[in-house]
Amino acid sequence: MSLLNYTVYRLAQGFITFLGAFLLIFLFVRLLPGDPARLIAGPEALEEDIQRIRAHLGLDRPLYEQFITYMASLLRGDLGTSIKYGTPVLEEILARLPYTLALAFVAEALAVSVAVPLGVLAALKPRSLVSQLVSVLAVVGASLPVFWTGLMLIFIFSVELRLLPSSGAESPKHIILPSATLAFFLVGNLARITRAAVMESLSSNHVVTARAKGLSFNKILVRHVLRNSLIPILTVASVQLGALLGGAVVTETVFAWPGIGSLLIDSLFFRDYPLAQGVIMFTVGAFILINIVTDILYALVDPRVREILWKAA
Amino acid sequence: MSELLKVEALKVYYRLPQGVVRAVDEVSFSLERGEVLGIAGESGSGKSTLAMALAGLLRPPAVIESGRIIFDGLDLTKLGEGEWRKLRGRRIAVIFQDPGTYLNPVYTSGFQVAEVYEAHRGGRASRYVELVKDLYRKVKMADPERRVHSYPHQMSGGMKQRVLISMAIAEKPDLIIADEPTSALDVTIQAEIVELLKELKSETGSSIIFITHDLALLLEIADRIMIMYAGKMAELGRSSEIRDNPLHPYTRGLLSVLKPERKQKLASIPGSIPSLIDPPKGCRFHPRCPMAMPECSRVEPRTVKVNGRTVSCLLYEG
Amino acid sequence: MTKRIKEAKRKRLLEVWEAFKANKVALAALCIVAIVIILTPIGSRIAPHDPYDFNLARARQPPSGEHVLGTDELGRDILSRLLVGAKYTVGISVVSIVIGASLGTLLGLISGYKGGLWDSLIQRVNDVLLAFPTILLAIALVAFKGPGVSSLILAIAVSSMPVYVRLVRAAVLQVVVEDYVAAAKLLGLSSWRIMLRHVLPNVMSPVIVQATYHMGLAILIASALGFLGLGVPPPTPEWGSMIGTGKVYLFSAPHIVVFPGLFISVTIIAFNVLGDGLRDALDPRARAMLRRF
Amino acid sequence: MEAVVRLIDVRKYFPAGAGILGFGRKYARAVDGVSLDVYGGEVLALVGESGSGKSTLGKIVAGLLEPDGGKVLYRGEDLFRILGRRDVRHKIQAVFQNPDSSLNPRLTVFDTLSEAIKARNPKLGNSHLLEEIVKLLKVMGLSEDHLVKYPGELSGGEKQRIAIARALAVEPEILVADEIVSSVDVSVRAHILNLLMDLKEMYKLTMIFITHDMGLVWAVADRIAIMYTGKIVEEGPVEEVFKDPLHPYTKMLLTSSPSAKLVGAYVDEKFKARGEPPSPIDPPKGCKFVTRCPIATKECWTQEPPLKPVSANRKAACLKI
Amino acid sequence: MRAISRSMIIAAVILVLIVVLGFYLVLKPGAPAPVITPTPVTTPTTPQTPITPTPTPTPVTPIVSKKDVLRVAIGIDLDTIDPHGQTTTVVFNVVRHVYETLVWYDEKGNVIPWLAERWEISPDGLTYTFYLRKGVKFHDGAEFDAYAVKANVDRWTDPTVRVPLRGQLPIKGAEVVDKYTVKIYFKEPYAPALRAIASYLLIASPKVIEKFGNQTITEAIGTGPYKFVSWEKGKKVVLEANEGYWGEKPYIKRIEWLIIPDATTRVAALLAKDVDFAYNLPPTDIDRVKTAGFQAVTPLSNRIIFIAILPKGPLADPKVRQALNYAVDKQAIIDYVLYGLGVDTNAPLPSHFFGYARMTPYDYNVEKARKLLAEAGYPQGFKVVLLHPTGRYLQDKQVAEAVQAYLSKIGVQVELRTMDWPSFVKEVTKPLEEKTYDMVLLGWGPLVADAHFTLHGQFHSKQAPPKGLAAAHYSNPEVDSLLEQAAREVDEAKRRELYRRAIEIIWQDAPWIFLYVQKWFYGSAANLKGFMVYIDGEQIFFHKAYFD
Repeated sequence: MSLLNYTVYRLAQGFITFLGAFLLIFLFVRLLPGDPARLIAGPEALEEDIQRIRAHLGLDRPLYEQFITYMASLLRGDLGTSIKYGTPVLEEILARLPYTLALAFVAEALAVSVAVPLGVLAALKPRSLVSQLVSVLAVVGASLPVFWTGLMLIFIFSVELRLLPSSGAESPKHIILPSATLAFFLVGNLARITRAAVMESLSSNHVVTARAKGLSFNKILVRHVLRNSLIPILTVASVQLGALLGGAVVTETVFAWPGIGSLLIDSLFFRDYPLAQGVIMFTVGAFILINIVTDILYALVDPRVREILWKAA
Repeated sequence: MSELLKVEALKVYYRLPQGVVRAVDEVSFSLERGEVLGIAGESGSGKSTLAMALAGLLRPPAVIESGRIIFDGLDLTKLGEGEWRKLRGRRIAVIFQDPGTYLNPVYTSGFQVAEVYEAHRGGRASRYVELVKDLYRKVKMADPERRVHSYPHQMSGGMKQRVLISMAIAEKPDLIIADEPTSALDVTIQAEIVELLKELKSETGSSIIFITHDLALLLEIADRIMIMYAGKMAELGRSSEIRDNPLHPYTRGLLSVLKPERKQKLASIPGSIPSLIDPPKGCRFHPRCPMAMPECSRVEPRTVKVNGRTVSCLLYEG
Repeated sequence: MTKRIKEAKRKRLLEVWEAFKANKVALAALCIVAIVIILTPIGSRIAPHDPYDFNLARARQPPSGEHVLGTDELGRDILSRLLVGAKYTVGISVVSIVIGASLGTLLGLISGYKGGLWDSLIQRVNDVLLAFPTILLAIALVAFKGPGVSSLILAIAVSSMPVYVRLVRAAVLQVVVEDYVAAAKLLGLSSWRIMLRHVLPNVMSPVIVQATYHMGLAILIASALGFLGLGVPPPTPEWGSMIGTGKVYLFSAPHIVVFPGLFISVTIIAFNVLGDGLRDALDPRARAMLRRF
Repeated sequence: MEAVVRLIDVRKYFPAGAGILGFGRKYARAVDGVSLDVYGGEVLALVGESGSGKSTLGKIVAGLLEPDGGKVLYRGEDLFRILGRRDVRHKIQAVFQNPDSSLNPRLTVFDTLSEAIKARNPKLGNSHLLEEIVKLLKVMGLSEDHLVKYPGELSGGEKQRIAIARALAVEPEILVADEIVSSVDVSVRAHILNLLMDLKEMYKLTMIFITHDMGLVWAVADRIAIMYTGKIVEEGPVEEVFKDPLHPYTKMLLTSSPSAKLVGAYVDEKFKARGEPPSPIDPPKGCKFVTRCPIATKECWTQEPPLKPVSANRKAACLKI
Repeated sequence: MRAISRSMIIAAVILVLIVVLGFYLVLKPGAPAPVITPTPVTTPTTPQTPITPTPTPTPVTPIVSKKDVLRVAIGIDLDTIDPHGQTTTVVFNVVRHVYETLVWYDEKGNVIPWLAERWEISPDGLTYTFYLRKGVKFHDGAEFDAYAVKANVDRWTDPTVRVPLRGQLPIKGAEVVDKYTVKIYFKEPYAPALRAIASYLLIASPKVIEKFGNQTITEAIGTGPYKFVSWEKGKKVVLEANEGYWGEKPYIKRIEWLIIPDATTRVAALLAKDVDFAYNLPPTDIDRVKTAGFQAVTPLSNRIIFIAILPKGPLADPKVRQALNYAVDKQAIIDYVLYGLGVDTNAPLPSHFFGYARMTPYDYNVEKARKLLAEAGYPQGFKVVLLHPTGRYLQDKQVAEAVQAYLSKIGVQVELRTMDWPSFVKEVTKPLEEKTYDMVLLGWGPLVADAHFTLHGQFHSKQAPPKGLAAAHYSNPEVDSLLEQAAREVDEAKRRELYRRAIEIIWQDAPWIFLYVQKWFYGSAANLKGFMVYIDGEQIFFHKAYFD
């Protein structure tokens, strides 16, 4: 089975998952108590105004009818119109998407570039200070609430030191603090996984073979240890990335970063059904896609996995 | 014939929190150039630890406690990792037991063989493709042109073992340590590999230390055989002597299992292999020995020469 | 004889304990976890003040002899609130993870052991759940049931479940090929009996370890939901919601949020370290290696 | 002698690799049309190298795997029809190769054995249960002390003995022993094999002894069936096959095997081992052994030899006979 | 593999301690958590003058701003820039720099001419004739005239256009008299008509109206002092000075409205000087903002905060409701929970509203409360459920907790029920018989500072849920009739009297626990001058602002 076949197969499978999730999302979002019409008009609005808005949005019709209408427009490639903004949902998502992508990738890249060297060092010297630092980072980083870290960084680097902007997304400088906040949360776990993977590789038999050949330490490390440790590192990094693509809600809120996560929260708290559905569908889709891409990456990294995956398919 | 290797009173211990494991305890032997020395022993006899010690591949918590390993005049126990690196793969090569796990799954077999050349001749591994193909032909690999590009998981166990053998003989080493090289293989494949090793040995003149639990196999290929039990040498002698006239009760037990009478009760060795953290006092074999004497549980037997043969058993002392 | 067998079983637990005990850090973590758990029943008895007793005149006082960790925005004693709050925080994480882990384990067991249609069905549903954002789940539950301990528990339980389904299924697939499972089939045992007696106990170690890690995560999720206003309603002194509420005082009266934060962090760290320790102690490979010699 | 178990053209294919969504799927033919009779009270050795399908066949006989084609008859009835009946289920038991896998690591020896005894006799009271278990242990040459032990505290040999005890606890008629000593240290092997032979007499067992070790076959088996790539290539009494093998593969096997050599079996340098077995997914058209056979001729490549009687009690599948 | 060792836990503990102490030290305010001295608040006896903390100085020399760009932090993103789709105060605030209205307010809250130079009201109160300012141009060059006004009115009344607050300005249509005269007709007499026109009828360019028809307008073209430049969703809105403005030209060339949802981050952004002005800061940081040398702007809002009491169970008894009012120390809540950001008003509406009348205060008096409860037959108290939103009003959760604590002192056990805003609104709009709570914390802040919007919206029986949001389900035919009369009464003095009578009845009936009128807290750079706080306290105008 070829890579292409496999990809097609996985996409088909992912699509089924997506459809299931889609139905669930629709129901969940629509069944949330709350009336967008009243939210639009504000609490002080008059009942007649609210009813007019409700009719305008088609919210006075039965749920199944709304579902059919929504599906029909979806089939035409139309994600609907945001209740809050009155603009196409797709437009709203696309406006936020670059920010989410940028934050997710920068944060993950930062986390990986710190965590992998740390993890490797820790694995090579399991009793050393670095190793212990990794353990400490792992637990501390993962146990401090993100808003704490975020606000702390803002106050140190923006308010006290005036080195970096506190919030917003106007220049490349603006991405430093939010991505550092996320990376701080991610780095420990990633480093711990790296350390475990490298230690496992180090103790594997093919490394003994490599030593028996008389290969130099560096070559053994790069070729026979790191390369073989890639899969667990990839797995964790991609799971993290998938979660980040769904929007780092708290970080985005703290740093006023205009990404998907804050859009989701906004739309949910506004009961902006089409927008919320659109965002969640995007999130879920990104999650599923990331999983597929990861599996394909595995196949590229490890020829064994290639065969196992393809057989499973 | 001249002496290539001399092991003197080698002790390899594992220092664990639970206690000290005396995996190899006062083992001495020597090896001539061009000789095949078989080392036979069951699990826990220390034979694999011995192999790793000879190749300088011991890893903590295993350490050489004392003793010397003289290889061509060089004391291997005193070498640093840098000196070892120059030695390994070039003068001392190892063939491992389970070819599946001893090959890196993410590289082609050819690349991994070529790494031996890269390590000792420099340059990039890819330069040595042709040499690897020659090696593959030498080890009678089917379809060498294609196999250099195959990944380990695409090859059968026999093929993988041939890959490991190619690595071992690439630089025509003086000593090949073969640690259970055929145990994971079917008998027909095993027969072929053994045949191949014999051929290669006569071609390169390498000495081989052939380690296995399969005494029957050793009887076919080894010039001399050392029997190990619980970290100790039990007996060392020529293959034919061991086969026809074993001295140590343990060797006798083993042989009787190997040569069963048709539909008769097998001669059995009662009990099981002892713990190496807390081995039996005196002779380590005495709790299972059919010929044990009272003093066997107190006195540790010395290694003695009997008619030019070597054995560690109180039966032959004094 | 039966007594001896009981003894043997105790000895086996003891062996895990010995392996665990050797790890001093994990032991310390266990102590912290134990203290936190002991607090759940007795927290309200040892609290120096009434955790609900407000007095605006002494609001936001920094730590003092009278109020060791200071007072909160309504003048309530923070230490007392933390001591009493342990039962909510620990209760929520323990109960939710126990529910999530047991449900997930059961489904994973069926999925892995039965295979075929069961497997496909469970896996597809699991994929959907896995892809489903926790936040939406939480908001929906809070919206339906109102915010509170039970919504929080349900949200965390449901969102943590898929991990266990995957974990257990993978472990089951390794166990079902073991010969003792075949032997059990040969004895004519029912598949439920085989699943519960021969498969389940042999896949529990990773579940226990994962659950320990998850306890910490559950506390974090609870506090994140508190941040978004979806946590436990006041005046319940749940630690996560204490941070959530206290967040606005981070700069004006930091002790209001720092101490709950410290309690949470230390507890999470303890759970994590405990998880590491358990993993090492329960790892049959590690113990078997020690026994081999 | 009466055949207790009859295999008639049994086939078992495993999916191997796939096309898209199940189309164009390929299969590995693990067992490919095996017909074999197992007679009451005999020890039938099933010999072959890895991938020959001998273990799969063993699992089929034990009722653990349902064949994709053909029939397994137990005393004339379709085994897989009547397997739901406890008394039938208990008639056929099996012990496997890997001692580390044979016992549930979470159960004490007592738990393991009492479960087996209760499976046979659910109403047994506690005191009788213990009695039965102790009896079983004695037979196995183990002491009561073993009852409170977990598998992790037992040696490989002890584990295999417990596994055998478990199988015998339900008083089977047929025992499938799949490589039961190959993972056990040589010095312990003899003890288990002796025990097995005693038990065979004691319990009037019919045994299917699956192994790759010719020395063991010589020691314990009455009859031998040799498998190659999912098929039986030769079948006959052990002495006759060892001294005078018919099939070239049998000859190669005996020639290659050091342990066969030690018991003085047939050796012919002409049948020195060469080549590797073909892939079970894509085997050659004619005789499966043709790729390695030193005496193969043209028709061997196209014509598949059937397993046919050569003498009263011997069969072989070779065109050259 | 032993991942952890003894020294690790030491390192871990040290690190945690460092992090935590770091927090503590860095964040510790100058004096650690001082007990706040309450801001003295004098309860005004007359309609309060709107607060303008930085009154516009009359410049002696022409004003030149030292900086051309003003950066303002707001908490929510705009939802729409459609002039007729506006609902949210902050968004109104932003777009009103672009759009203008026919009339506006002065700083005292009086209606003043703006795009209309003067106006006449027909005696029946149905027709308003506006005489328009000449020479005013829209940003796209279109001329402002009667046709433009009619186009806007037509759009406002067009049922196919989404105009959420149409009911607040119940106009029938417009008629062009001549190029600079326009008549606007109302469906029925509507007392707050002018204020509603000033608040809602934003005038957009007729070209834009033509272009978008009944679709949402996404190009903001008005006549205001600033032109709309760009809107990056979730990020910022940029306005630029309108050089052709008909009035006094703005001093600041460019305003960037940055969307920063988290209040604490807005404080940080202000302190870090990333922004010059920040909206709606958390009261908890008021000292920090002041001590760091920034202006703390704390105007009074239109929003009254109260706890509506449902007329059921013990709460159906007015004595009980009065008791609850006596049991809560409002001043203490204002001082300690709100950091002084509230005003006790002693009426069911803010004191600066038209129609305000001061009543005898319900003082904090636990004894009296207990006595009243006993008189009503509940000496032991009872249990109630209090519903409250979170994050909607200043310190809402804390206020609810404080009320809970106060009521517990007279034996009324309060169970708090928190909800996110949409669920909360849904719950409040349920009919009385479906409600599972007894009291609800709510705020009511009409855009127009007129008693009608507060009293009619909260106490007219027809506004009871599910039709309206009169959360207390208050029903009193006399009050209904007074309010209806007042809504039609054009004579201001008579209106005032009608409202006073209604207020008296309501105050005695105590359908609420009357809490306070909320103040806003804005932070501003010390040198930002000249910005104007709108009458409702929720909008800030920067067209006369400059950096000193």
